[in-house]
Amino acid sequence: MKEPIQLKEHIVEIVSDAGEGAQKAGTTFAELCAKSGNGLWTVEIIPSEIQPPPHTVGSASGNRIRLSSRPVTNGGDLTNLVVAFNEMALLSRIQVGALAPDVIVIIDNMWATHADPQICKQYREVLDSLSTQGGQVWELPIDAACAKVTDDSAKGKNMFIVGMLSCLYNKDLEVAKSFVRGIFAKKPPAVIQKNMDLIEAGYVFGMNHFSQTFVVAPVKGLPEQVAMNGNTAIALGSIAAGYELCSMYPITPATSASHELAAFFEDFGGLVHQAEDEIAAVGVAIGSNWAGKPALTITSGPGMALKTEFLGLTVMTETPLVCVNVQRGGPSTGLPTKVEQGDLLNALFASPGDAPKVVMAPSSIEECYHIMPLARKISEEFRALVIVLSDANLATGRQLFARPKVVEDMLTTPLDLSPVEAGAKPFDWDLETGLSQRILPGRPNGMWVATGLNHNEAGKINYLAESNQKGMTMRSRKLAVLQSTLKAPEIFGEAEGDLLIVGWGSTRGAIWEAVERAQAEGLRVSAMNIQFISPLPPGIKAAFQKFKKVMTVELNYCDRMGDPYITEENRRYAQLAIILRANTLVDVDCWGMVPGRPLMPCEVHGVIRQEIQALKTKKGI
Amino acid sequence: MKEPIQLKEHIVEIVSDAGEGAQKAGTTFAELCAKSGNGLWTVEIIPSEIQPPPHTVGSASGNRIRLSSRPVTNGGDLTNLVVAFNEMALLSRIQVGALAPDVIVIIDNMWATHADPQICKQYREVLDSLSTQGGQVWELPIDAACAKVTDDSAKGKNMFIVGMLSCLYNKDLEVAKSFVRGIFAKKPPAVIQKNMDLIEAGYVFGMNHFSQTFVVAPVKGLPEQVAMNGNTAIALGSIAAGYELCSMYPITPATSASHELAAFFEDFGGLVHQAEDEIAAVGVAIGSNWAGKPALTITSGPGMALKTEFLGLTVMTETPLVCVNVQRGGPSTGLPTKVEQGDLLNALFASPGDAPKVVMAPSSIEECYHIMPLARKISEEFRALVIVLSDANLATGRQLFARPKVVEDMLTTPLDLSPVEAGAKPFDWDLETGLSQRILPGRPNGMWVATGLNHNEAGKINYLAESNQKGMTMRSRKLAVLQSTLKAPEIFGEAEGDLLIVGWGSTRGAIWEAVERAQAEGLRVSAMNIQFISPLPPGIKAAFQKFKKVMTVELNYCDRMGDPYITEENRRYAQLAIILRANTLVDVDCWGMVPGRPLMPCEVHGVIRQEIQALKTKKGI
Amino acid sequence: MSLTIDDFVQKEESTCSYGMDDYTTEAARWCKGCGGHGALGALQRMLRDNQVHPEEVVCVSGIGCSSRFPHYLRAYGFHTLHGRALPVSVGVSLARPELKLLTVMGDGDCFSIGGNHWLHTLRYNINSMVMVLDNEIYALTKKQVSPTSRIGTVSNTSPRGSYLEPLNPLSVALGISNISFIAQTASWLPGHMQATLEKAWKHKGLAFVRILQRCPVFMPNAFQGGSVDFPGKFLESPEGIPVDKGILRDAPVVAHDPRNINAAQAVAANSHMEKEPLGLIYYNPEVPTYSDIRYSKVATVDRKAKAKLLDDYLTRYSVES
Amino acid sequence: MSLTIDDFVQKEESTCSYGMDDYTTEAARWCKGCGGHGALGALQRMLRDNQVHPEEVVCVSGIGCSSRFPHYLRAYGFHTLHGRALPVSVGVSLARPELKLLTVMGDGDCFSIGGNHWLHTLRYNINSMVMVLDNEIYALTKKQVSPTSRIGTVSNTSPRGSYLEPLNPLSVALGISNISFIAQTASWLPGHMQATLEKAWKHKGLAFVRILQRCPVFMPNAFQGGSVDFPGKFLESPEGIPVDKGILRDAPVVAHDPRNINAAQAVAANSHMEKEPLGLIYYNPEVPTYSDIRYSKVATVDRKAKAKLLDDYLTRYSVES
Ligand SMILES: Cc1ncc(C[n+]2csc(CCOP(=O)(O)OP(=O)(O)O)c2C)c(N)n1
Ligand SMILES: Cc1ncc(C[n+]2csc(CCOP(=O)(O)OP(=O)(O)O)c2C)c(N)n1
Ligand code: SF4
Ligand code: SF4
Ligand SMILES: [Mg+2]
Ligand SMILES: [Mg+2]
Repeated sequence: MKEPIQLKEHIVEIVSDAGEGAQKAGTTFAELCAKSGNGLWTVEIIPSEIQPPPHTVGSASGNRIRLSSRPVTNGGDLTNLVVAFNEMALLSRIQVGALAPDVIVIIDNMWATHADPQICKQYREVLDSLSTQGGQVWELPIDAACAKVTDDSAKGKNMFIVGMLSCLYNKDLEVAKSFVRGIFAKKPPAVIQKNMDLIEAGYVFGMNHFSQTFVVAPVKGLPEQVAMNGNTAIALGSIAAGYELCSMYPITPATSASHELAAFFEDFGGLVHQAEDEIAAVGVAIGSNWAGKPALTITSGPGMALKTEFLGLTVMTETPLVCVNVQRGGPSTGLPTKVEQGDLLNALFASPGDAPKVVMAPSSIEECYHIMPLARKISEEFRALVIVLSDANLATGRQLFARPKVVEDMLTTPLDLSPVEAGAKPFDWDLETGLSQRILPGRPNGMWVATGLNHNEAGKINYLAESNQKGMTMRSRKLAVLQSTLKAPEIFGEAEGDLLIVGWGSTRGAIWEAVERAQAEGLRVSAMNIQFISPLPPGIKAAFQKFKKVMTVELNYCDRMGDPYITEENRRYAQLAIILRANTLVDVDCWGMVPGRPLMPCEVHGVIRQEIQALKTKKGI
Repeated sequence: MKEPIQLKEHIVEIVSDAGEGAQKAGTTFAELCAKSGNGLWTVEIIPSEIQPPPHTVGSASGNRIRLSSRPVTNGGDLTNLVVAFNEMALLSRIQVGALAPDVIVIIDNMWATHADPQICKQYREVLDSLSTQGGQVWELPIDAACAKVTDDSAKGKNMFIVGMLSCLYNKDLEVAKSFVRGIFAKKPPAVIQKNMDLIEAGYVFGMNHFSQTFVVAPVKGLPEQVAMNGNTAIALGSIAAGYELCSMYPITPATSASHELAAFFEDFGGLVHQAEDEIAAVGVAIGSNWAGKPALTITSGPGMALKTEFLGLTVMTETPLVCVNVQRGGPSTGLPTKVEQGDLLNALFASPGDAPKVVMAPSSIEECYHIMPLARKISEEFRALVIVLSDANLATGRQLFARPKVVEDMLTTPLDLSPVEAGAKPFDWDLETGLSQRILPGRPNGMWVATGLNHNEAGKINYLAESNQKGMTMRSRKLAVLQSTLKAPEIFGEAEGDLLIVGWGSTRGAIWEAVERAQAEGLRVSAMNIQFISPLPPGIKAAFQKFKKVMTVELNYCDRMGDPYITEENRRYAQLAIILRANTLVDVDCWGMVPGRPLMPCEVHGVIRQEIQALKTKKGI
Repeated sequence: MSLTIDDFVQKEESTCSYGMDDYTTEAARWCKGCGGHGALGALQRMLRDNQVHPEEVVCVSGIGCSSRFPHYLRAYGFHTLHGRALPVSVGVSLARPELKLLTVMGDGDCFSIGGNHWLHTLRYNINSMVMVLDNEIYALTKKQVSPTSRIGTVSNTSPRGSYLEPLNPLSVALGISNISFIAQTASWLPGHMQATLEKAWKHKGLAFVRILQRCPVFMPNAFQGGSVDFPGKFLESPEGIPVDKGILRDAPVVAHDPRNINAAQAVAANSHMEKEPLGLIYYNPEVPTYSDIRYSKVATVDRKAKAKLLDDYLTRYSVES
Repeated sequence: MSLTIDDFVQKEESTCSYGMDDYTTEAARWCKGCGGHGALGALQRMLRDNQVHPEEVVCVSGIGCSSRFPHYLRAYGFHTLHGRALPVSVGVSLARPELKLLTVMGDGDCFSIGGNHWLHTLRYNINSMVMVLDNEIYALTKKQVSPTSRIGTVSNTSPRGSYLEPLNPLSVALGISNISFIAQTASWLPGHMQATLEKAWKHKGLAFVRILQRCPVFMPNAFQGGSVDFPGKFLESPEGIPVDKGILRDAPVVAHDPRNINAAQAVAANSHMEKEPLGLIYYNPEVPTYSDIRYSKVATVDRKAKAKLLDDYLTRYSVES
């Protein structure tokens, strides 16, 4: 065998029919890479049906693993290497454009000689066309080799592949075995032994068949890392935030956050309430918060739509509430399992009337964890609604990040139910800041009634003009006060230049990586990620003015100049761009698309090059 | 008696305890003025409870009538003359700041000598303070005089007042009598006679007690007029638009539109379906439209919130739908009977994902009628959701306007259920325009399935990137096409100048009147009213650039510069201003307030003066 | 032992440390003759008789005339959204099971827009007394037909008479699993109403009380105007609500076993076409409450322990190499 | 005359002008063994046997595995929102009473988020066959507890077992006014299912059919796995659904009068704890449909007459002086 090739990083996919084990093989191998110190981002490949017909494009299922010699913030570009259980799984990845032109494909050669000539034919066609386009195909007798070790090769293939990949990426076999032994720790010894055999066989198979192997060096000197997806991070972050009730209704891709919580929340003294619908889910959370037990609600787009009315009530009654929206493709049912950032304007403006609220977005899986205590803190100090916008990319991606330190700050203490002083008011607004103290039920002398009608300081219904104007002012003022505490967003790169790319939420990793590449090429481009979209932090306009051009990059639809009927006047901008234009009056352009998958750094890189080229051409004229 | 004073216009209020008859007296007198050729705008004064405690501020109920010698577009400024049944009703009008400093008050003097000394005291206090501030008080023995003609003066007072006001405004007694005779036509002769006596007695009473009377000249040469409120106009406009189903759930201030429809819709072959909630109401309308029977839904803010999810489905399935939102004060339950324009951003952006829709707003009661056929036409030609934003001001105000000509254009014809040609597709998008033909159920060969999931031309579910991008593009393109057919909004006044006031919806009348006054003073101010807010019409930015300053005037909250914590960066603008800033990048300022009542021209006039003064000062510096 | 309103006023004068005032904020702003007054008074008397601490009472309501209730009761209150009182009550009951929870709704509120929460919250059996003031009309919005309006009801949305047989809330409720308490009373029967509320108050679980309510303004003719002629029948049983005929001229008293679901369904069936049952229709105090079920499985952990546990959980995700 | 699946395949081969293909689009993309396949097949056979014109069929569904139904049926369809199929069906039935309307939902869809529409649409008695594919689980979202899940069900949101007794859709439905047709069948009894759908199809009014549905992926153990051991009992009556035991090993046949609401309630009570009734539970063909009620009062007017009438109405608002 040749010397292993040293790689900075590699993107590996393992795909099979749904239920055939590629998911398990993928997560196990990823875990192993993490243990061996690689930077990591994994993305689930999920079919859209529960049990699609096998050996079809729609059945492709598996995992995509970006392993790297440095910390990783996103899923990366095109795939470098695919292990495909069959040619249709492979074809589906070709069709969605996931693979690099020079991709290496490792595929089971049993289909070449399958009883069904149709399968043989399509196997050959897929592989031929791939080779033509520059791919390398390694056709190997995987199933046959696997069947030598186990009676049920279909079941055993996952660990066989883990062994094979361990060989391919020069992971230590003994480490791999001991890791997998840990996974199966609770199983009978025979099962453990079978899996050890499979890994070993896979490893040996690799040694015998691979003419080439790879090494992706570990990242050095990182603190202790954890690996999880964004929904798990939200679940754990909710515990860290002191939440004791998660009131929800199932909806993809938000639900798994509550699955995580359901699994262990009761041990923490908390509970998950699955309500009859999303309206009830948010109502329960509001009731609980109002009564003094911290509760949150988690949902996705269609669920947000249903919560609209109650979210307005939260704002009006100044009941603290954090509502997490794990965004998916819209509008309507849209692309339910796929990523998009299309709920930004909904979060900001869905409520009839003027309902000022805080809207913030985590931009990494790590932030999914840390944003939760921050969101709760803001919601309680400002008696405010805080909408946290995550998305399917964060929800199902898995990333390594520094193990959070557990602090007790936000964990609840027993309620103070002492009598309130005479004359205490439930909306004793500080006229400067709009802030006031809550009075929780149970406190003697504090009796008051929360209402969605306009009310005065005492919480009493009031229909007079001054009172309505005052209530509106106080609720709005709180955002200005919060804004005054925010810092200007960091600029990634130089503070001035030709192009500033502005993004929000989960696209940060891909955008910054692209910007970094462009910077390395000497292009004068920087990036900004906006965490608070309401209120917007200070310093944005000033920062924009230092660049010749500012544009947002979003996983959102926008009209494209040059398309039929589209003019400067009627062009519909992407969502963040609308907000920034209104706020700064800077001519913020946008580049948006809605492919239902995360951005790839190479795409953004392409956009940057093109834009800077255009700027130069313009100047030239 | 002195010569009558000739007035250009007068604003008259009649107020009593709820249920005491001021409403009836008001509408009758208004009708009489209309018949005699006056321009007119009436506003209901409605207590917020069903039956508030009598002789309290909260009980004030009645009518406010602006009568004029020219056509009237809004409720006008402060009230010139009040007929108050008691001092608390009067006090409530003082408290809300409705009365001019030199208001004339006609009040029943029976309270001066009431058995309850508390009442006598407060009667005197209210009147004294009013006089001190410059009001004239005419204390008259109304109840006593009325009791001479009828056993039940409480019941008869309304017609007595009509007679009295006929005298005060020099209306012809015989005309008044014959008009009222018409109203009571179906009653027994004794009842008619009693009312004739009351009118006459009131008239004579006026002759005996008024030292001064008024004349407001009729408007000359108008075509035949109708008088109705905006909700009636929407109901009749819906018939003219060819609607056959109104699916709704009661909510103030929208409900009365469906009351109107319920009263006569069945005679037109239509029906009102009161659904179990607003979600169902819109779902029923969508089902009906999809199946081919034109249906609309009508609601107010909280109902809009509940319809959010279904409105997204309408957009995604390209099912035509008109949804009328008669706006009230928000957020949440807010000020349910009062006016505000706070649902603009909700209409535009409530739906999660990108859901392009048409949003338009009538700016007068006349437009409430005419906008309905237009809205239906757009919804069907563009297979689009059209949201029509009316408000409580239009809904409950009454205005005169030219009797609409009935045309048959939009009335339905029998469905074409012929077979569709083979291969016809339910979304056979024209790639330039995004337009396509609907295929109604029942047509042989046309079978297709509407879905809120992303779908291709054939309506089939599709999860691929290109398909999703295409669907989004086609739905968005339709707005650009509609925009290309719109005209630049009319500029009221010169096309260039110092200040351009931009408004939308029901405030047009008050704003334009104010602008007219300012123009008459030589100020260089013009006004623009925007009927289509999505898509915005062409020419807006160009128009804005001709003015030194552009500002919106809205019945909406906005932060005020100079208030604590409010900075250029964090200021929250009024809703239309946000949209215009994003669209034009012009530094559009805003002046907004949320008093729960219509704007008065004098207020806007004040703003104009101040702004132009500020511009001059600035220039001076 | 039938009591008139006057008797009650008498009774109110007996001394005790919480008086009626302690449960009263402002004068209730319902119309004269509105059944809301009677219901509020009955509740306040019951609270007074039981010397309930006002600060421990939470009254959650929806939107409607009836839902103004919390504003007139001196207690903590949450006047929520139309149809949405029950979810908020579920939240309060999960958050603070020790508070004394009362939910008040109207017929449109509970049975029309709020129907789904009604169905499911009955099944949760949260610990709350749930009063529906059923005037068979939408009153606050000025007279539209409600699900419980009799067929032919002339309203602003059914000016030619309503089209459907009314919904029977009793028979629907009796079809829901986990129901534990269903009673019916009327706003013009103060004695019976107070006794009903008292029984409901003491029930652990969801006590669903439908109060037939007079609305003289928009529905004067419902329930024979809430008059002596109202065709009710009292349900009598040892553990039931004491029969108190109040003003009713002739209302039979029938034996009824509230523990028997089939008997309850029979009594409820067609109630609006025959005589309306008054009293305890169904009763099963054994059904566990939702908070009891849930909290029986929830650990009690202090801050320290919680922090430790979280740290342990993080270890599961650790990738120490 | 019990038929096996094979018998049905046989029967399908008999010639007639619409064949099974005429009711089929693509191969249904449900899992192997999913009860959806059986339900779809039974429906298609029924349509074929009745030679229904496919273009006159409208199939409305919500969101869930079950709600993919219209995509596999060659007919007009509307795949709406989670829980919201019924309002759209109400709209279709009002717009086009002549179309043949079928509404398909899942248990979460209909009984949880859609509960309010279910309640009220049963009361409207629109003219639609309404099939609920009840697998006692949320399948599309990958296993969360549903209102009909048995207590103790382990799901992703109830990993330690669900907390509540299941909702009984039959007993709730039987408490709703204006119900006209309630039947229950099971997805692994093709003969009985087809007969049930046939009876429901021919019913004028809302025919509510609950189909106990196998979901081998997420709820394999419900209904004894849909096996020979499933504890059902067949309801027999002259106007009922022919008994067809299919594979069931021992399922008693009991006489039942579907016209008797009390008998129906008794049969429905505790059905999930005892034997599940199969067949026609309640039947009242006299209940008028909502569109019949409404259109009986709606005038038929042509364009000209309508325009004239509108002009007349405008005159009422005219202020000619
Ligand atoms: C979402 C929403 N829809 C509609 C309304 C308007 N609304 C207020 S109260 C009410 C119905 C009142 O009837 P009911 O619940 O019977 O109470 P009642 O006034 O008779 O006591 C309606 C439709 C609203 N406030 N919010
Ligand atoms: C408003 C909304 N909430 C939640 C969802 C997510 N969701 C889709 S299907 C479903 C439940 C499916 O269960 P069921 O109705 O029983 O149908 P099944 O899949 O079991 O056939 C849920 C919660 C959604 N699409 N829309
Ligand atoms: S309208 Fe009816 S329900 Fe409302 S307060 Fe008046 S009497 Fe009571
Ligand atoms: S998950 Fe269950 S219900 Fe869904 S298709 Fe598969 S078997 Fe059917
Ligand atoms: Mg009511
Ligand atoms: Mg299900």
